[in-house]
Amino acid sequence: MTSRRTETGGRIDRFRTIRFTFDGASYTGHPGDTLASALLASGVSLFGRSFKYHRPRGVLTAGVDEPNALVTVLRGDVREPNVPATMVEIHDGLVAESQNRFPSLSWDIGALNQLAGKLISAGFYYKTFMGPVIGPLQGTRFWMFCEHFIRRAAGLGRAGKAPDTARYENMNAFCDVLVVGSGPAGLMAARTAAEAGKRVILAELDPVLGGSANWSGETIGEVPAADWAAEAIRDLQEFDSVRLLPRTTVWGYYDGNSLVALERVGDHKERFATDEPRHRQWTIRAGSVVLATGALERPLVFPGNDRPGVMLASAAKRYANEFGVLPGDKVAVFTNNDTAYGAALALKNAGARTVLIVDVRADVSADMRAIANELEAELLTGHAVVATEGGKALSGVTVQPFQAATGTASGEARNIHADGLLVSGGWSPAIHLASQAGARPEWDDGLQAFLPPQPTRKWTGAGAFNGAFSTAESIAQGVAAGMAVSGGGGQRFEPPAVVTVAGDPKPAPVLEIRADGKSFVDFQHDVTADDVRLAHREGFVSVEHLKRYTTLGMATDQGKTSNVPGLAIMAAALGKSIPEVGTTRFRPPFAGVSLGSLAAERFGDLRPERLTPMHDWHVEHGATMYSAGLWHRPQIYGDPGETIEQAYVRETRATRGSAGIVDVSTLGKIAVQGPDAAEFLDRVYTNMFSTLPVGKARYGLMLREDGIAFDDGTTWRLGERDFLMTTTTANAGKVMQHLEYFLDVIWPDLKVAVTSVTDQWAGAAIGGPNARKILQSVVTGTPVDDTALPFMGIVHGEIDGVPVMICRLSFSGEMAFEVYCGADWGTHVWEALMQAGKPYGLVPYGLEALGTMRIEKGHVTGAEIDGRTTARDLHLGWMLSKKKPFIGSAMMDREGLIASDRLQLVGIVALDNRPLSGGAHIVEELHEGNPHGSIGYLTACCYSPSLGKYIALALLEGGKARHGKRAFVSDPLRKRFGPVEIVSHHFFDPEGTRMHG
Amino acid sequence: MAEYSALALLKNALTGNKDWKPAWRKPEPKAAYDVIVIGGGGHGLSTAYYLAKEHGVTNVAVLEKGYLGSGNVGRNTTAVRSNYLLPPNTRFYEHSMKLWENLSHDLNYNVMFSQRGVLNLAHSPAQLDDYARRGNSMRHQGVDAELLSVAEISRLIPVMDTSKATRFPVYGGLMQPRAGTARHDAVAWGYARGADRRGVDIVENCEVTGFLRDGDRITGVTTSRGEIRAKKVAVAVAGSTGRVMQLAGIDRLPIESHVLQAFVTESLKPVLDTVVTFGMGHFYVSQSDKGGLVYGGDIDGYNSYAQRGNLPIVQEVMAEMLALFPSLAGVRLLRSWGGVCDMSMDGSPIITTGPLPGMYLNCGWCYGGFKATPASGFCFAHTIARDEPHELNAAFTLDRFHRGILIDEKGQGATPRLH
Amino acid sequence: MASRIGVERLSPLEPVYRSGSHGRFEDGVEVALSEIRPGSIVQVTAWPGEEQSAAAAIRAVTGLNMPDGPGGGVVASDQHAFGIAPGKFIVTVESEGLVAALVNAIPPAMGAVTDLSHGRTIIRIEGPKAEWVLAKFFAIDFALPAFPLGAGRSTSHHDIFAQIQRTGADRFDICVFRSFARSFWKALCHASAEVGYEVQ
Amino acid sequence: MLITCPYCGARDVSEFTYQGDGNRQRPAPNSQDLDAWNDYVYDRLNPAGDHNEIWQHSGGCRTHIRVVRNTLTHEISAVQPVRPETKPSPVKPAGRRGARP
Repeated sequence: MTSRRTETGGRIDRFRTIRFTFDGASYTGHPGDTLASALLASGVSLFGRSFKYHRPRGVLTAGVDEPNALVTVLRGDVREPNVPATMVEIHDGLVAESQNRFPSLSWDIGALNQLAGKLISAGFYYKTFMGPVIGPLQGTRFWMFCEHFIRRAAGLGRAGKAPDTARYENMNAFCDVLVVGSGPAGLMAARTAAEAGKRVILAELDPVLGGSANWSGETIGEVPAADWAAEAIRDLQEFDSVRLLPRTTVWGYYDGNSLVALERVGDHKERFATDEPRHRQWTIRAGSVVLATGALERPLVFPGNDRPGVMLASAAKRYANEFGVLPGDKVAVFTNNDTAYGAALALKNAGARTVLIVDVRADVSADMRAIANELEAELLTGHAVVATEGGKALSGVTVQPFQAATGTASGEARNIHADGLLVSGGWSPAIHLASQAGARPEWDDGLQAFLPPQPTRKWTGAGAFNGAFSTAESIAQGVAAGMAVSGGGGQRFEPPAVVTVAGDPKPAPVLEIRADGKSFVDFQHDVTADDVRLAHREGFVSVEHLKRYTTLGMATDQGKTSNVPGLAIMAAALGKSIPEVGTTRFRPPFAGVSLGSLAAERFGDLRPERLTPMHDWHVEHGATMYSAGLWHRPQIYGDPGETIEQAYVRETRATRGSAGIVDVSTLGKIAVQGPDAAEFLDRVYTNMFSTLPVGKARYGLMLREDGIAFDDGTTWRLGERDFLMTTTTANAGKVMQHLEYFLDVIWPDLKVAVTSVTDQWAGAAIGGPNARKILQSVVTGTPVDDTALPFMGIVHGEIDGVPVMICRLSFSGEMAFEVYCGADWGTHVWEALMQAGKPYGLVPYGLEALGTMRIEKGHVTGAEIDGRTTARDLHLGWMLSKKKPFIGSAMMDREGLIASDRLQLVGIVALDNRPLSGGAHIVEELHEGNPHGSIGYLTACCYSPSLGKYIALALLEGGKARHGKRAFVSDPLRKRFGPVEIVSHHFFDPEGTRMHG
Repeated sequence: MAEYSALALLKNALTGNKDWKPAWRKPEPKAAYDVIVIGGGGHGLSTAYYLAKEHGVTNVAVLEKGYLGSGNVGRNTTAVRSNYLLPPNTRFYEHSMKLWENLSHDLNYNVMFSQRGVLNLAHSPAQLDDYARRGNSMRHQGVDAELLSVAEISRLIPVMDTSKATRFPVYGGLMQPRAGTARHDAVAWGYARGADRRGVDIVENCEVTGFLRDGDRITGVTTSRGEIRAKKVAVAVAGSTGRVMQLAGIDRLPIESHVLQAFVTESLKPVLDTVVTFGMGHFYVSQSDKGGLVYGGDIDGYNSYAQRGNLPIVQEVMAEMLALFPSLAGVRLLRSWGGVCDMSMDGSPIITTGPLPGMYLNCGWCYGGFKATPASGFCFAHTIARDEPHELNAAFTLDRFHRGILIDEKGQGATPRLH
Repeated sequence: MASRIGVERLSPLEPVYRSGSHGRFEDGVEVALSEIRPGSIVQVTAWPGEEQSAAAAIRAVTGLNMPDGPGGGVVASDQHAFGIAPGKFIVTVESEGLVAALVNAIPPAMGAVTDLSHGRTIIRIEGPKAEWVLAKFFAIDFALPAFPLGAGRSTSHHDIFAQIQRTGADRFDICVFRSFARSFWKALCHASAEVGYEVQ
Repeated sequence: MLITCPYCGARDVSEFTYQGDGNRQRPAPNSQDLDAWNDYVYDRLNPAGDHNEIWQHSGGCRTHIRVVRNTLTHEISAVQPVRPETKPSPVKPAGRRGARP
């Protein structure tokens, strides 16, 4: 391959050489090169294969709009697919691969698809693959058989399986003015706002700020534009109140002027710097925004327009001026407007020859003729390119006279040798962010482009974004925008003089040349002009139908080059104007955004862990920790070799036999304080709390407004106006919000403060026949006997020097006490209790034993208070006070909530003495092969050491009436079937003699 | 109109694809119909289709404000499943599943229903039991369901992190093998073509601006294209229910409209052959035939008709995605969009006669509308044609909220954003 | 830390609190992280209309002269306070026993006093990159003009609720729930690594 | 989306919990009017346009606020505390000049 690097020029650092590989072959380039420019410089013309037809493709653009040259970048085993080569900065050791080809880029078997041509036109898959109506392939089978192969043929790059080890971060920023785009307009806007004292962020998606100034070849203020831009950037750097963000794509414009920008911090580095993120996601809350995002050039649609070597004119100019790379030695130009002439001039200055200019316009201005003369190029006005030649690189073009009226070419065809074709179909302002912000673009007939409308949010536009395609105009608009967002403040700059190539950006209204052959509109997705017409023929004529039916604009480039040409073809087919056909509403993101950068610090750390004060003790003492919501709780403290069941049975036996202790710090705890606290609790709970004496606790039940059970727990009256409410672990947050809502919105007259004190207290529940003895041996400052500490009583004392609060209540059914102390002392008190319990064989127990003991007692938890059950379903009807209204009291007696066939809580005993599983169903008659007739399901189950049986709690239709009846457990998922007896949910010590002592 | 087939494709390819005809006509609306269906989305179109096919009611117009399928039928994440806990839901969605299984043939339109399975991941033994309860509920209703072990899941989805080292390790999962995905737009287009072939008028760009009434009775509609009378007016405009019902003077319903965002990555070679949901949050993902990972999570959580969401949900969904697929951090989000969901007060839909005489209402689909498309139309057509609900939608009444006969899968009560 | 009670209080950060320099400190340490272990953290709630009296009571007990207005706060050498919500203040002092003193000073008719001394963990970040690191977590403007010295903000980072007070030109005290403290500390260290950090 | 909490100033929507239609009237606690209760619990105004709604600043000061927000554009035209007696002025930083964004 021949080098296409120019001898001089460009903004690359020719003194340094970078080595990288593409498809396993080694290449070199220079700092400042993109992968695309470096490969082009090395003579590479073939970059990728298209999606459907696997056609060979080169580079069409020099930027974020690239549809063709997609590669996969590898860092070790970590793969990043679908990166435009135009957006990859090369670095030493860069490894890139082409995609969507097998076995190789040059010889791709998928290219056979081209033979199928018209058979696989737009939407073909809707019309076939339905398969036979009868036989083994009926239903969906035939389609799924075909789909298997279609899926493998489709898709672009391959994702890897190696976990990505890079860091991704989020950053919140606030500014008065966010300027998007750092071309001349953006630079001037930023400068003006900065001068006015505003906090400014200037974001630029390219590595170097300056935008078109870096490659326009113009002179601004008597110096080369790039130097002018560099000077402007240096000036901006002087301001403390300005942040410059190169390599940063602003991709989302959300409500409240919140914009999101992806900064590629590390991609251009050989190695990511230690602890530095690869990508940083900026969430920017901007007072106002200046959109100076420029414009994107459009290709023309003609047969063979996808041949490698066909390139946008502006891209060719950029490769020449910015990278010192020539897209060809002998190039042709095909255009509908003047700007391509300037590109040809730039190429001439860089050393390429333009042999031919094909212009669809019947006539062109004297200025353009002069340029053609200067180029020594043949100028064919009123002509069009109707074919291109070459395999994996362009070798020539065919031109024919063009009839503007019909959009077709006819007459004498000529073949002309060229190894590059520069095309220009005019320019589309990059209005994506404005569209995201909710504005509907407006069509401009002169520019043949959608322009941004009046802002609906706090943004203003400047430069080519506004359709102002000259640099002088852009600079003036940038200054004006900067002043506008500064509230008219700031000084007005004297705009510098701009020396540029003459030319009118207004194109002829021609985007397609109708001739035989595949003319591509959406290059990546292989959507042709004929596909658009087929969509029209089949009635898919609205913009959205066109997109969805043909997949036009749905590729990784999101239609940046194809949108307007596609609309133009549809408009012509309909005989309507482009704005009558409509436009697409752009949505985030403007360009692809790494998932890692959106997950940011949560990548690898989805949710924080909540740890109890005794967490480390549990872990050190062999607890298997169990993730319960965000909390970590001991499941069992297993001995070596024990199964889970063996461990919890041992823990349960030890507790019921002598004493056990469990960490209950995760229970929600809410301080309810104030003169109206008791009144408030009366309204919140179904039962009465105003009658609760100080120093006592009471079990309470809350309903939702709709009368369904919500949460339960004990609430302790610590003082006349001071309550400590406990909630279930899972519902702590919801209960808190529930209370706050009522206090703020419904009963603002109540003087009550609610504060989460869950984390203030460490809680240990110690229970069992010897629990009191253990406490007696360790608690000082208060007796804990039955008189001082009756059931539901509360005392204050000390354990080993730490103040504690002890409430005698029981979840396990044993004589039990909840010992609360300041969280920082939790482990100290826990250890003191363990020490004191040693003579009694005190065991720590986990959630499994806790669950076992509560099942034996028939106590309910979230498994039964599941948001569908009522108090009565759970046999808690006795708690519904008739003396007062409470939340839910008005709604709880509706017909649906008192129906006799509701699911009610019962106990279940396995009669075959085999384990039961949570989630098994209960049936009256067993049908293993064809399970049906479920009357309810198990909510919790265990082996009950106290009963010596496998038992469960269940919610069964009309449950209570079934006590004493036989039924069957039916668990087809786990193939567990067998007889059970339906019993009361109070399995163990129903009179509560053990806990009352 | 010509049948679609491989042969037809070949024939047309040979003639340059010049002979294909519009998939449905673009008729001018007539002055009167037997039935007007407001809403040219999936449910409206399927309703019209089944009115014609099952009940012989063909003098039907479907009125669509914008382009056909412009609402949620073209904005969802395409999952089709019937893995519900509560029998009224299980039965209804299973009927839908059965219709899905023959839909491409029925419509002579490939809706690409791909029964690749839906797998709900469980992240604790308790959650696995919870899923087992649902799976067993399905099995007792004759619906397919299986529990998968971690090893089985790991084999099925090698790209997923099933190690114990993660914040929320996978303990197993509930699989419905017959569930899967379908090509959402094709469903709308297939039903439209099917209804059109049976004589239904599908009128696009026809916005209903008011209702014609005779006393309480609804007798037709006023539209941007004139007055149209009808014996029966059916409303199937999920996402816009509040707006349309307000035109009939009903401004309070047990519904809030919320925006739900959906996302798709760039095209990848196949990495995910099934639909997966994450159990420690709200996240679901599948890979389209084109190769993009299609996924979503929670609704944004506030009333909206804007079809655009905000950033917090975007970030939450991506974080959940990477919790399952840590190797995909470098893969890029390509597109996002928003749809407007009718969030009902118990998370289940409404298909009913009324609430006014001459009117029929189909709404409240929450997240679940797409997979319901066939059964919703099937049941709604029955309800319209017979003036009484089909047994499958008998429970989906409007008055069930007031009566307390709720169908609350998630047990969240009247907090729509949590369903 | 020894206390009046005489029993050491165990920090939730204990096993992960590693003194020394970490992260990319070769180029300089740009933030210092530490845990502040005050004797008392107390929340005061004033009933509507009693805000001024409650502020006066806090002043009488602590000497802290609470400024008026939302988010306003005051910093003295060993004690801080700021308004976390309408009628709600959080008061942090070196010594134990603040809750009892405030209960005496604030009668039930004026408001309520809630002891959070064990329930909250205060993490301090200090240094030229403190704002930069915190901006990774919290969507609030940390710039000095927007967040003046002494002022406080109630905010959150996903599941972690935080009350943040600016206690110096480049110093912030972040008050988080104790059960989340270790997770937050680890995340904060991780985020600080980029700029080099020292744990004191 | 940003919501300007009357107490804390403009904050990201992620700090807030939506509590829905702010027009609903809870019947008196001992009211037996089931229709009124049903209306309150189940029926919502759901306008396309300005909507009077309640939010809680749950990730901040935890107070509830009344917000008038347009459901078509998400634009917020009014915010006030739910409790009538708390009317703090919004946080207004003195000046931002010189601060790095």
